[in-house]
Amino acid sequence: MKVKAKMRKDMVSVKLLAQHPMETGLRKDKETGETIPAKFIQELSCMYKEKTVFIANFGRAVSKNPYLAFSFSGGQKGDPLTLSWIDNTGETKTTEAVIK
Amino acid sequence: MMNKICLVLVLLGFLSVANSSYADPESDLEMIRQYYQEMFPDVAFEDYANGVYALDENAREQWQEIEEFPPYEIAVDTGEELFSTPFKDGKTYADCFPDGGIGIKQNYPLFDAESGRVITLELAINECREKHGEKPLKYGKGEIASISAYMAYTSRDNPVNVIVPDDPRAIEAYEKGKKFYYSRRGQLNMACSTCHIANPGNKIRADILSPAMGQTTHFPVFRSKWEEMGTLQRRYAGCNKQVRAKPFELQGEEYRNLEYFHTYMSNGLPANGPGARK
Amino acid sequence: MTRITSISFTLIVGFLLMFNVACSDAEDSGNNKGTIGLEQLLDSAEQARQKASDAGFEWNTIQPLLDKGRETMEKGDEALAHDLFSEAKAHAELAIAQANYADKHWRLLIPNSE
Amino acid sequence: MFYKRRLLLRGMLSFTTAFSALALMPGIVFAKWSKAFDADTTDDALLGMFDSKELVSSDQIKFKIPEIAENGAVVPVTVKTDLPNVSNISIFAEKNPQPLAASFTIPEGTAADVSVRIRLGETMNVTAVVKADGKLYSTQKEVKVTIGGCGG
Repeated sequence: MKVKAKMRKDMVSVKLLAQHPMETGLRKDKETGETIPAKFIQELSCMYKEKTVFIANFGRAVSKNPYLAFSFSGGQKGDPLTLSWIDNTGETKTTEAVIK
Repeated sequence: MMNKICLVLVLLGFLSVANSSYADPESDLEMIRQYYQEMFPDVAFEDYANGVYALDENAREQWQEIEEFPPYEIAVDTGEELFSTPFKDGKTYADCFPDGGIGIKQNYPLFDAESGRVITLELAINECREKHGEKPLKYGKGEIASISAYMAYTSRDNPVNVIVPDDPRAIEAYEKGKKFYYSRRGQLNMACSTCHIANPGNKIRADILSPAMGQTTHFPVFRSKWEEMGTLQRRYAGCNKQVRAKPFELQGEEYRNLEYFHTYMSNGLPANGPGARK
Repeated sequence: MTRITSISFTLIVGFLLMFNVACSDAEDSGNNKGTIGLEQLLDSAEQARQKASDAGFEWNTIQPLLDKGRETMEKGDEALAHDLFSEAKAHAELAIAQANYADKHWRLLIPNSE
Repeated sequence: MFYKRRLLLRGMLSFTTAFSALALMPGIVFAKWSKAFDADTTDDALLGMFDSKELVSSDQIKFKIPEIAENGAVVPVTVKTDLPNVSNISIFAEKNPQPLAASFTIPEGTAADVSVRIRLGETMNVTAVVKADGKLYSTQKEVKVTIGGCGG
């Protein structure tokens, strides 16, 4: 995940791009004609100091390499954020980012 | 001896071109700027670097949303890593380019007097690899597009500065690219210019056409349609297929000359690659 | 408006050309039936394709028509193979004409050229 | 519901790679997830998500989505509202095979202002639903999706 977390006034603005195919399970392989199995992020969350500040649940309609932007209050410059996703196959990814 | 004959032939070819209403590159540039200025009096010169988004407000808003966190940033990171990874002989890409390869994209393609060819950035990347004992990368997408994206990123805001030196071979390459741009081809009998000189701002099916001037500044691009990065020549191949012409080999002479002419048209515009397109 | 017209004009001219060639080919398609005639036709279509390619103006429609024609020929449908090869040859000849036209007149597409 | 989720998340965070305990988790998350996200009508998706399909149309939701999508595979969406006590923002694309595209949980202290990029298979109405003070507010816009195949 590529994360940009910045202080904007008293809010922490978080923007991220997660690298993920977001396969719907509806697409067919152009060459083999076989259906490409579904593989998509179901939940992406952001933790700050042991508190969940944001949860995104995705369906199959979220674009490839999902983009998210949100903001929360109470953050401090220099503090770490933890972002994690889990997809329908059970694969997960966790990324730490520092608030700038 | 052979060389002399070649030179004479080239010169003869050049002279015959000169006889049939030949215009030098500077006059072409002046003409094209004036032409678009008359066509779109409200569009500022610099804005042409944004391609179709200079003409289509609705599309521009969506593009700006994408630019909030553009998908090419991943390629820029990958490209930087690849760029700084040493070859087997310990050298890096930086050893092959002026200024260590940083902030130089705006000068490509360039005419190499020694070999008498047009050198695009992607060709230079692969020739650098081969010089240092590495296999060349596949053109069009993937690693080469990432490296090119990183090099473009370090060159942002530098004005495009393609030079056609006073060398008959360079002028010939430029003229060949120009002929390509203005020649109808494919089953649809369309030239590049049919869409991008004669019809920018008009629609082809549901898409608004971009002006030729400024088309090259933002390459390589992350195209939503591709869902990945691609180089300018990958796009040429796509355009050729769309008019149902057989595309040329990437980085072959035809497309390098085309890129030379095509990029020269954007001289003076800010280099703003890599870009994001629909 | 005039710009839109010019694009339609391009397309119409293209289609008319195709139509003409398709028609003229339909006339002689009855004469050359038989495997020998078919192979000759394939050869001449292939040569025309090569010529268009050498000129740098090959259409991407030609090779698929030739491929499909060969496939059809192997399956024994000579009439269809004949039509496919004729079509391929017609496309290649148009591409050659296009190349010749471009050589002579490409500068006409440059703005402000008379 | 939140409490349980947070525990799960915390559990998840203590593992950086996917194995062991994680194998158990998707099942639990999935049960809740699938009811709404697998529904093939907007009504069923609303019921799955909120146990209600009573929407109050509101002009206090700022819903930014293009009128004509440049590319249906990447449609930028922003939902923002000044309604108080927002706990959830969800986006429904009515003609997609599964209308619920994304659902955002907004804990206290997080702004009711999110952006995401979604896929739209064809021209359709897209609805933004905001849960505030336990009630469901919504606003809808039509997005035209064209298949150009040429541009850019």
